[in-house]
Amino acid sequence: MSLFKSREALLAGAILVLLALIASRFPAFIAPDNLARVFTDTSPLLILALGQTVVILTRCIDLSVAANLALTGMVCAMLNAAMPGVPVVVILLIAVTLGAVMGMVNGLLVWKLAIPSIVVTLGTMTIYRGTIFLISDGAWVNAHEMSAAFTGFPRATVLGLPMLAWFGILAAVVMIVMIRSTPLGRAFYAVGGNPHAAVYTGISVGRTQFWAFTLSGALAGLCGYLWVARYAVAYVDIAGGFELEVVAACVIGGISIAGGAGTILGTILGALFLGIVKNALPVVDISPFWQMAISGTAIIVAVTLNTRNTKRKGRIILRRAQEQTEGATA
Amino acid sequence: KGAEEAAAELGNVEVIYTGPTDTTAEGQIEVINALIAQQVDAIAVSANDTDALVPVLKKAMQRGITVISWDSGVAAEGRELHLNPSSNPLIGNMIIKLAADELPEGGKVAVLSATTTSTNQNTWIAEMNKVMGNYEGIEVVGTVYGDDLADKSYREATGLMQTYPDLDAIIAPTSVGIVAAARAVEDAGKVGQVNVTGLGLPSEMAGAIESGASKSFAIWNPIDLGYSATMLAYQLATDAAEAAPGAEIPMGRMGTLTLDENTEGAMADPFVYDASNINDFKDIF
Amino acid sequence: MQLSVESRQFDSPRSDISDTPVLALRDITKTFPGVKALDGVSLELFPGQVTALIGENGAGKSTLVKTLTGIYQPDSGTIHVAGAPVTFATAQDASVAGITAIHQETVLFDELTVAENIFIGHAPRGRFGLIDWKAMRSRAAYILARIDADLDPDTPLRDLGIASKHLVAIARALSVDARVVVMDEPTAALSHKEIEELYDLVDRLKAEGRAILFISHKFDEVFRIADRYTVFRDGTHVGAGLMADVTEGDLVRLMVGRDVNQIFPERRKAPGDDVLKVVGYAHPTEFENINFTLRRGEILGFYGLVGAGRSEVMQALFGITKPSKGVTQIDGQIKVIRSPAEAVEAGIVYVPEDRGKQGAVIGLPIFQNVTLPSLTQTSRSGFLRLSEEFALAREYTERLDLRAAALDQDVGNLSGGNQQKVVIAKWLATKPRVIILDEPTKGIDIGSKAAVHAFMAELAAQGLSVIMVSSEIPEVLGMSDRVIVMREGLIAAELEGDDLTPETLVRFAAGIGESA
Amino acid sequence: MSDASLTPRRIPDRLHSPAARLLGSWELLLLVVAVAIFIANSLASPYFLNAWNLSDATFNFTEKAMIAFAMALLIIAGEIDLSVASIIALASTAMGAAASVGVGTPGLIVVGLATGLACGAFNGALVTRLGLPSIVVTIGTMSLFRGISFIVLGDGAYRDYPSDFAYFGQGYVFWVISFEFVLFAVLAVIYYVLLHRTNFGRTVYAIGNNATAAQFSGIRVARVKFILFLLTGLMSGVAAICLTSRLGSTRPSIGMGWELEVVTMVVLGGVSILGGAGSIPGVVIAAFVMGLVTFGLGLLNVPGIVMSIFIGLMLIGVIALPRLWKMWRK
Ligand SMILES: Nc1ncnc2c1ncn2[C@@H]1O[C@H](COP(=O)(O)OP(=O)(O)OP(=O)(O)O)[C@@H](O)[C@H]1O
Ligand SMILES: Nc1ncnc2c1ncn2[C@@H]1O[C@H](COP(=O)(O)OP(=O)(O)OP(=O)(O)O)[C@@H](O)[C@H]1O
Ligand SMILES: [Mg+2]
Ligand SMILES: [Mg+2]
Repeated sequence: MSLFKSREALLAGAILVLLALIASRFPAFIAPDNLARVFTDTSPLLILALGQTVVILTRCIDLSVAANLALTGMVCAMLNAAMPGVPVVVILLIAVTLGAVMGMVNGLLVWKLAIPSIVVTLGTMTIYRGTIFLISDGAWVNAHEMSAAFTGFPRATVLGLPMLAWFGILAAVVMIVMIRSTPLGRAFYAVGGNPHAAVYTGISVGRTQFWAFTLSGALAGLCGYLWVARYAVAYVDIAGGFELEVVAACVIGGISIAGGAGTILGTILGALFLGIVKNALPVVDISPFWQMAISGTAIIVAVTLNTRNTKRKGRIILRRAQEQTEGATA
Repeated sequence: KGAEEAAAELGNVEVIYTGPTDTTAEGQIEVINALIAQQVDAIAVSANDTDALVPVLKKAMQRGITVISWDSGVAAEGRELHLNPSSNPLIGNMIIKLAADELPEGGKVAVLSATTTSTNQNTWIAEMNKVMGNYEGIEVVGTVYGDDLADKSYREATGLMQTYPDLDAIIAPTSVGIVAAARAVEDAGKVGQVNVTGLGLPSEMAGAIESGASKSFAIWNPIDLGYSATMLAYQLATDAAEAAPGAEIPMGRMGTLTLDENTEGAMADPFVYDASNINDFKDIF
Repeated sequence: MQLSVESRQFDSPRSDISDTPVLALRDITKTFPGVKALDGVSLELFPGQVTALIGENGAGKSTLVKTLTGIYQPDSGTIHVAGAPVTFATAQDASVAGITAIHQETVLFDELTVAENIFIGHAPRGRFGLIDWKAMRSRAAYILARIDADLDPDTPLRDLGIASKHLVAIARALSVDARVVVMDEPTAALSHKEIEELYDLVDRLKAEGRAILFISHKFDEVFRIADRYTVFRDGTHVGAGLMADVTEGDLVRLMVGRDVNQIFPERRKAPGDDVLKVVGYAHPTEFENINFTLRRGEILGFYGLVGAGRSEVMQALFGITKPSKGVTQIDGQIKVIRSPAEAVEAGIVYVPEDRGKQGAVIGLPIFQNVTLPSLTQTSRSGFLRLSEEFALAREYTERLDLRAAALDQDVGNLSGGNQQKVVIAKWLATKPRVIILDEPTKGIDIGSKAAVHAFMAELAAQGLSVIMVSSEIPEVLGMSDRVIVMREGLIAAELEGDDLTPETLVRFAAGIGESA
Repeated sequence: MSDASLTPRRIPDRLHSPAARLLGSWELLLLVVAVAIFIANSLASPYFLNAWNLSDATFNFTEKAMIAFAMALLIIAGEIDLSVASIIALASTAMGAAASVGVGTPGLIVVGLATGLACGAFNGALVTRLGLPSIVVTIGTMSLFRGISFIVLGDGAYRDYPSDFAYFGQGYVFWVISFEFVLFAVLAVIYYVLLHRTNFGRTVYAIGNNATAAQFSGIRVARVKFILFLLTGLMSGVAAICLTSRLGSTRPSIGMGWELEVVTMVVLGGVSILGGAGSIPGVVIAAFVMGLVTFGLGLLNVPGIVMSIFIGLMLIGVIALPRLWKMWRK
């Protein structure tokens, strides 16, 4: 437990240092309403990262999230353009359902055919993306074709925060409860930590992974609508390459790519970290050509620190060492 | 769309419209190779990269295929002529003028470009900087790149407004960027303070004009562009015309194209859209 | 019931057992690619009785356990619980039917807490169907207390030693109110004291009227606690009956189909010069002040309770971990060993305790496992020569009496004992000077065990020096020339000759009669 | 059941005859697919069976395949390198910088290869020295390497390569046989021998199946993995030379997105993404399959995005169909 705490504490510390550094160059960045804006901007990343976390916990990876988001987004946009009268709630439902179905396709391939997830999602990633082209014929759906309710929803503010941010918070809370206190949530850890043993406890590895993908897909679908509505445009390439950023957020948050280890809190912090970096770079007057190198370095440094922190130091057998550690914790 | 119109007019032309998986030069090369293999008569390309396509296009020309570039150009040795939608100095001047017209007392403007490698963007921005002297009191405070991604452009535009709280205008000579910038201005509640302008399509910008985030913007007619490119390719492929500096090549209803010393020519002047005319065009392109 | 001719004599002629079997398996067949693991076997378990299931490595015992706990589905045959036919699609189904098991492999989760490991799959639920953590903790504490395990339910499992993990596995089996408790080699990782506690537990479970299936290779255990026996050989049922009616010799003969000499091999004790000298090994948390010498042709036993740090010392010697202090000398020369590769070059090889993870390269064929450290021997200037590889692999695997369908079979398809033989063969093929065997006969059947013992003696006789880490007192006494006893990361004693008795071993290992 | 156990049992060398193993092999299945695609292409397009056109088509895969060979070894050993495309960018940038100060063709080759090796060494050191998961490390270096390219080049380009430098990407060795194709063939043979005929290749398989047991068998696991990262970097350098020569210029976006295509090629070639299994002939055939599909569809003027659907379907289908077939028969 202490390891976990310290890992997240480290990351939280890093975020504070980062904010301090940014503030030293650009004080307005840490103004509360700007931080709220950064959080809102980070929400899609956060929501996707939460879904990805569950998938990674089960020793899988979902590279199709961005394509799923884009396809769902396009469907929602086209639906709205064709039938402006359809209420947003229905569109939300359709988005989540469609996303979940695409997640289920991944999940079924992983579960029933035992194809490694990276292969499955590499394949569905291109298939989903290509499908957008097929349904839209490469055309854009633009702001003026969307209804005001459609584009206004994620930006409507409730208690001072836009809906988009509330969705981020809601997703985080639901996931924390789900991971901590439902059998499925614990099964994610079991399946990723020791898939062999999971079978012995009556947990079906494949079925659990299936649900992980479904969840990830549903959240990607949700983001699909939110994204398209927020930027008021839908086209084939939206959120291109976003999947790697999502994985990066999880990894920075300490989710072990080997499965079975990590916390939702870590993911939240990881997503925030990346979100702050992304939002800060444009304002701290760093040449745009440096951005890529900086985010790459951030990923490497973060994962180095994370791994350092969790490295095993060997067993404690000697009585002397035992007393020392007990003294330290007492 | 315009290409088909031209094909119909010419009668004996078949248009193949195709594109690569992604917006990379390598992908375009694969497509061009496939076109060469089909022994097409002419290739009209809007390039992702000025230089990278040169070898493969040279190969195409060696095999007797007419090659022209349009919109985003290819280096001179890789094509017979290049069709600019409009003259680069004209566009450079236009985008800054659109911003300056709304700022009689001068002010700060920033540029939101597409990718760092897009040739046409960079040319326009360079041309714009050349004529800056004509616009007294207008100061270009920075250039950022949104990579033609909606989310990144949005974030960059937001960043600009924060870095320069007294920013007066954002110039985005890219259709993705201008939409995202307008969106960012609306979300930041700065409609009226920051004017978004640049190059965009009426269909995509109708919302921004309506909200007031953008007062005006410019664009040429993409249908005309496709039409002209097809016409030019036809003229060259049938040897009815030859691409040489100074040559004048007819483009059907679009008049004639006059080539400069780089065998480039401009189609027409960009057209300005604002609240007064946007509704007439937003459903066309 | 399908019986072979020779086993019929052991079948109980009496039919006066009044109670009906609570669990009955009939004509179960289970095949894996290339192996018929179970071939029409049957088994009955009775309430309040312990049935011992015995058989050589690979006889199909664990496969049967997995079949009756829903992990494998049989190809044919039926399972009856209290007379009614059932099918188990998952482990949960079996658990609901009242069948629980301590499996041979540790089936636990390092990242979860002790309490969760006990309850995963059937955690107590509270409001909205959410997991009731409080109830889970208190119930875990209750079960742990019941088996005298001094563990905090909130500790993450990864902080526990292997013995404690085993206690968690036992607690897990007890967390289900089961009619049938299966124990697949439950004592393999336990120390003397813990084994005694386990016996008590079995007695209690018996008294509560539960049926117990007990799998073990240790005959003393079987005779101590079992009421009945069932013997498998090569996936077939070769006999069953009451323990009271058989002798150890009978069972052995049933198991292997022949007589086996269980006496440890006769050894001429003529230790030669010092070969290996370990001086002042120390590690920040694992061990300290480790000094010993190993002579030519000697078998040096390392005894200690599980978790005493013997494996850690051996792994340091083999270059896996780095001791913070100390030197290794071979033939008086100081050798720096920073990696297993350097250890192998220096002539030190190590047969690890955890053969699935550290010993055999599962996924590679048998012959490639054997030749892995000897590739320079079987290749020419870096290029492979398959014929030489097969020759080398054949030589050593056949000497160890490996049971395999072919040399290009995946080691993963072998039983545990046979995997161990492949690992030993791998090292013998490098012609080492010092071989370290960490629990070499753990989970190995009696026939193979004798072969391993004979082989160890032969190696020593040929001048190889052997270090044998073992937790089995008879083995330590029977095989070693000298024994080092470790306790809590320190050398507690070095025993030789007349000092070497079961009592001294236990006394030094447990630290009895000393101030700690 | 007999007393044969008294004497050591004779264990046969092999369970199945070589012919039987070939019949059930992935490579054969792929070969059938490749031939089928070839026939389909020649039926679908009159332009397909033309020596020059086929020669042009090889450029669609030769460079990617060169990287794929090294990547295959790396993936078999249980690691992955997602930074290969970025290594191309960095190596190409380095060559461009060297060319702009007048370095000749031999010097450029040295620069390209050295940059590839250096990047490989950087990845390798992070993975083997610090024990970080390679998928994460190389997601980081993927941004970092290309980021450096962006810092150096910005929106500029290098285009003044010596004229004889064009040979590597545009030269022909004999008639329609391009230099790249010859290099591809030579490398295929070299990698075949390395993986299937040497001790080194054997250790690669051992590490991929069980790195711990391999280490416990005296294999220098870290060193082998490091070498594999070096090789992958080196091959990215080779690909950078060919691609740069073929394009005749360098921009930071060169080779963008190739990492996933290379991985797709390797996986389609039957290499287990989980490590431990796969073969070079499989990768070679997969390279042809991908080249043939993209070229064949290109001839039919199928847009690239739709083409990628085919690749995605093939990736999943080629793995899924045999499994479905097995399930069907049961
Ligand atoms: N998953 C599997 N795949 C293929 N073969 C298997 C599998 N599991 C077991 N086997 C084979 O089935 C046979 C029976 O194995 P099992 O593990 O049941 O033996 P066991 O009696 O428990 O042996 P031990 O005493 O060594 O534990 C062996 O030949 C083994 O190689
Ligand atoms: N909590 C743990 N963390 C890490 N490794 C462990 C842990 N528990 C056991 N191991 C490893 O598992 C193996 C077996 O552990 P075991 O409890 O037998 O300890 P040991 O020190 O090997 O005991 P002994 O001294 O009796 O051989 C050893 O290799 C040990 O390093
Ligand atoms: Mg067993
Ligand atoms: Mg041990």
